[in-house]
Amino acid sequence: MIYEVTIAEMVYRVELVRTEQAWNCKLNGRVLPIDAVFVQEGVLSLLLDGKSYEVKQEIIGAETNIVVGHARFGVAVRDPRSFRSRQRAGASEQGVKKITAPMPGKVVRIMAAVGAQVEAGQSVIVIEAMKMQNELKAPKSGVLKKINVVEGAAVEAGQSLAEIE
Amino acid sequence: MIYEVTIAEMVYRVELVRTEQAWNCKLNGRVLPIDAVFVQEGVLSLLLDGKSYEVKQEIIGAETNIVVGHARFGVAVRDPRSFRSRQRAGASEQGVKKITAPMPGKVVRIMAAVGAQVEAGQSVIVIEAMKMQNELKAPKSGVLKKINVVEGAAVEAGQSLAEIE
Amino acid sequence: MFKKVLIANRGEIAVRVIRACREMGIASVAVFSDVDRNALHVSKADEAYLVGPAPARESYLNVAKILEVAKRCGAEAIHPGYGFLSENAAFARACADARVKFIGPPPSAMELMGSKTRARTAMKAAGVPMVPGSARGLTLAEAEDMAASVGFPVMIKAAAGGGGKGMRLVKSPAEMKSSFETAQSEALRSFNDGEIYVEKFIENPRHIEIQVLGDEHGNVVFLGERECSVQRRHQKVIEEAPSAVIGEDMRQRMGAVAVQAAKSAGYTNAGTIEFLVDAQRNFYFLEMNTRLQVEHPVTELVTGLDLVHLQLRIASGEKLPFQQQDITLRGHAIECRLYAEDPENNFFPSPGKITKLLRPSGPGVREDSGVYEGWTVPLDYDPMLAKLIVYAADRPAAIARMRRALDEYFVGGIKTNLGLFRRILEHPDFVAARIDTGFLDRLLATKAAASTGTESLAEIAAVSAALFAAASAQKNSQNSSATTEIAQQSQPSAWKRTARTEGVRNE
Amino acid sequence: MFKKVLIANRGEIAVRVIRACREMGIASVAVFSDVDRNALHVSKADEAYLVGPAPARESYLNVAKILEVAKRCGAEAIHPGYGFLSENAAFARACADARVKFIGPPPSAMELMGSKTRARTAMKAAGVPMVPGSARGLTLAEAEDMAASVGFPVMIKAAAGGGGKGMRLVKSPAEMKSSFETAQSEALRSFNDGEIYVEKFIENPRHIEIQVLGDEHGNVVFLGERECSVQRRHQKVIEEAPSAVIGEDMRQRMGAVAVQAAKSAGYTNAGTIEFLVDAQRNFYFLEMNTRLQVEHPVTELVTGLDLVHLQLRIASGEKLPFQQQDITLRGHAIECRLYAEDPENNFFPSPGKITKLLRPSGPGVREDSGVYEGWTVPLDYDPMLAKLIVYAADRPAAIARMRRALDEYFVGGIKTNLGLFRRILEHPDFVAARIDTGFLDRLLATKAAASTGTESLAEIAAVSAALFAAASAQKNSQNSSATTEIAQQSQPSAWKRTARTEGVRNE
Repeated sequence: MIYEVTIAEMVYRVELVRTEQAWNCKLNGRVLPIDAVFVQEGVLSLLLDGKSYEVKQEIIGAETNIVVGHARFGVAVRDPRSFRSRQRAGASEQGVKKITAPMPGKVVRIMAAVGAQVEAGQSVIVIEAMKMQNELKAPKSGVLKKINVVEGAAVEAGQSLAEIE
Repeated sequence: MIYEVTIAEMVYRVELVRTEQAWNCKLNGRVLPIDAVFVQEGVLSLLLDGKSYEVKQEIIGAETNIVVGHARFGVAVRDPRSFRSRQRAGASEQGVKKITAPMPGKVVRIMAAVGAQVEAGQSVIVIEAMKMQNELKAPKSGVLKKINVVEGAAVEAGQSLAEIE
Repeated sequence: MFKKVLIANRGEIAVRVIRACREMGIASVAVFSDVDRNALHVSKADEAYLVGPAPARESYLNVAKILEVAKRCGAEAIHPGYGFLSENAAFARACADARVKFIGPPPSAMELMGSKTRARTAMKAAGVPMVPGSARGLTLAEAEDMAASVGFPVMIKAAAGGGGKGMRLVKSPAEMKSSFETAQSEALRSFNDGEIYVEKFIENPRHIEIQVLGDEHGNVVFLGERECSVQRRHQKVIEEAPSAVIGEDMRQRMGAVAVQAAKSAGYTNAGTIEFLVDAQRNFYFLEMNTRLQVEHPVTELVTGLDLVHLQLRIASGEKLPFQQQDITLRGHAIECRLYAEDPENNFFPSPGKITKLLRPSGPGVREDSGVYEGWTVPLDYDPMLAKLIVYAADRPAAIARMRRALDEYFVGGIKTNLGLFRRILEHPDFVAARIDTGFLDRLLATKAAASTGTESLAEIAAVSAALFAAASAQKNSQNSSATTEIAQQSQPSAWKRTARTEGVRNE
Repeated sequence: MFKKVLIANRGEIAVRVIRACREMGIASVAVFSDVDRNALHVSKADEAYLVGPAPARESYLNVAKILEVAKRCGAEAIHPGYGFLSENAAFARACADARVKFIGPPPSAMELMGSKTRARTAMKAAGVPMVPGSARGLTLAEAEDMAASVGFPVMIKAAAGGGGKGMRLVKSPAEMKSSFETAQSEALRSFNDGEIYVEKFIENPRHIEIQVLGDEHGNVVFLGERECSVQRRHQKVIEEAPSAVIGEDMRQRMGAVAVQAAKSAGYTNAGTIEFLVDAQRNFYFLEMNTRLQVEHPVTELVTGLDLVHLQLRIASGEKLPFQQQDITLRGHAIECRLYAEDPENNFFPSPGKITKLLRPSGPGVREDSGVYEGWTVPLDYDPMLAKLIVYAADRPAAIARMRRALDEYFVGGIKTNLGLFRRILEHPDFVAARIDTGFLDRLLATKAAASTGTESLAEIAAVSAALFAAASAQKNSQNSSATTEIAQQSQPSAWKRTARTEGVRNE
């Protein structure tokens, strides 16, 4: 299997082959002699050149982080052959960006109408949880193409609320 | 659903009906106004007449215990309509009793041959783990009908090692 | 001693009190709202009763309902925890009328300390050092004279205020009028009480508080201080005991003042006197909290005492089992408050399902938690999940131990402020104990520096991310049936779904 | 201080030492056998190396391999933990030859204390009180004279003995000859050393030990005592500090003797002198353990010190950071050793997969564990899983707290001795501290009395069992696909399988 993992704008190409009990791994073409074991759901014990890493996978809404020791990395994993990935890839090329709910809450205000021109960083939707309001801003400048919620609606973490093109 | 639960030779007849969010429960024909929630895998929060019980299900090999507070009860649950249960029931009526491994280990000695007459409490099979040996005894007097393992074999907890009729 | 106690609270403090009851052979009664049926305090208690829907005012603040439950189940006393009804004198009176013992001070003491100006007057009379300023409400004209006499900068405060509302910093006479009026209108809006007073402004003070404990036979002792200067918007984030800047002599002086203050207020049970300490180590009365504090564990660890056990014994009429000279401090304790909030997103609350929980343990580590793996943190209440407290022989060892414990702590599925603590614990000013109430806001204003060696770890993270993806892809191909089955449970992301499948395999 | 330390052990003590290294900024190196790749100490360490197959003699006792790893990874010191190589003087010498610091006493002291008779001779010379008897190996004739002079009953012991092997109780002269000969042949078989000596038999003694700590500059202190009388077949099950029967005067006398003993043996680092205490509170030297003890946490909790930190500092050449008069005991601590063994089946070990793990926490609770949920306990090693230690202001409070913590502890999938602890903690003799080394065997000889109120709970258990069955049956019908998928994983019982399905839903 081949994956493209993006961390802080850096893309890592990881090739993995499952053998009997182990994984063969190449990172950007270079062989890494890893010894990887999934010890618990979402917890990986990784040995490499004698170093031991306890790695945790953190999934919050639409976002995935990998925690190594006390360092946390936001990651995006892309399988070039997977349909969903191609779609996503395509989407980002076409420049459609979603506004997703960072956590569960209630939509209290929608500050722009479909078709409106919005600037990057402009507040588009306000959601509330635990008595605190949070303004969700446009990730890019463009036209507000879609709004998937109405005021008063309850939303889940990671739910797509609007799309900007 | 109707279950017959045996605890220390006592048989409890439990009738359960799943409604919208709750369970309706009858114990030996008497209605119990329970409020039951599965809070974690194998952990049940049960409210009855205001009392709160944290109940844990303990499965070790072939044995199931229910832990309420710090009291532990060995239970056998039988669904009169279930095929497996009928089989089991049938079996016990015919008086076939199994010797099962209480924990993983290695068979170090088999002390009786198939067809031999054994007395209740007589040692039949010896298994070893962590440098300790454990003699597994006949649960009843009768004829050693089957032996499913050979000396030196590794066995799993709960594995059936022999049958006595 | 009581046979049955109702805990009018939820979360970690409810569990904390339930544990104390269990240890003392007291039956514990939990109350819960509609959204808390699955909460930890419900299954840990001996009894549990629904008291209303999610909104606190209809459940955890529902005095009539809670007292009705207490009467029905035969509870002899109510522990209010902190927050909710804990500082509500009317509730304490209602308990007395219902002949249920309120585990806390008498209502009179709660009322006295509940009003900033009345408290100031009383404390001044008791000889407690005050920030120079007025002890009562002022008109604008009076406020201007007062400011002139104590000297600018000054703080304008609402008598009924709290949590920073109705407060204004005034640097010069010119700003006085507008600030006074905005503060007054804000106070009217927030507390329906426009009473305003003026205090000299203390620059970059420390927040240091003294724990007091009084029985109902006139004995009051203090249990040392807590350093609570690491705050964000008047909310404590990290507390420790003892304070690195308080010597034995200053401790005794502050303690004597605190005991005097409590006695003059007719105070009983556990309480805390908060002080501001300026750069010259002068200390000034800030306010008194008439309840158990969130941060009480750090005092327990350095004194070896259990404050909740003592609260229950005092409320049941027992005398304090020790005298002041029996109380000694040993070692150093630090507490971190774990919140379901996102430090990278303006500390916005992050309720939701806790999909994974790895908890620290081992030497010197205490976790007081109100959550468990698989539980969904409701949107309706304070986002505090748990408190992580460590003990060690001295402050540097305690800091090192807290860092170790934080590395072991992992909460999956929701955002928490875990990452923030490491930033604080590694900051040279915190390590050197150069902290004041402005420390954390200054730290947050600076961008987080990437921890050292992170670069080399990015490759490990990349490989790991691919491994997680590969492992779950493999599972999917092997048992798409299971995947679809699990998919029915409306997991927000494919990642989460595959993690599930992983889980089935790993169990 | 060292920059990198190798831990030549596994399980909870390896994790314990790794945590100390983390707190002190020392890189930790784990070693593991083929069956321990998934063990907790491997993922918690900074580095980890395979040292051989499952059998300990080929891995955790493989001196050459472990030293090779130490050299390769650049470890400056090795912490042996307890058991395995911890009391192996040859290993300590091999470390010295390899210029790797052995964290423990000098080999000479290990050898001296390793021989019962040499130790007796040395301790006698140092003025340490001895059980009346011979300090050296005896012939049968000499043994008979010695027995006559000290008076029957007497114990016959193998000089090289341990763990009860080569020991015989002799009640009368008539039994002498046969007992002597069986003991001798057993000793020859077990230790390849037939040396036999004779001691007066102390009836129902207490086992009380003194913790000593010596630096490499001639300073030795003692850290109070531990009461370890609750034993099964010479294996400690529950330990506490302080002992309920030791007053300050006796503590000082025992401590002085222990310090004297350690000094005379040229002892350094952490060690323990074990004493037998008879009904008249006379104490007699039993033996010295030249390593960290399993039960060291109870001493840490009452002294406020960290013994592993101190071991590392001492081994790196530092002076003791305190003197005898700085050491004070506060409160009471109790430890329970959690084993994967079945008390209802002759304590047979019960390895296997830990399918569920609920861990106690909160005030005064410490858990030192080497396991995690989902891990499979291997068949190959000691079945200790974890240690549960509690602290409270006094012994009754500590007992109550331990009971509370035990109620919170749950280990699913394998048998453990958790249930036994409650029996002990509720026993009137334990509560009254009327314990001696025969206490537990006497308790185990009596049938477990059903805990009170159990009857009423049976109905709850019955209903719950049905609910678990119904819930899983429902899941099965809803998604037999998932069930079959999960069934592939060879779960022993339908119950377990359905519990899994339940799990998928609950996650």
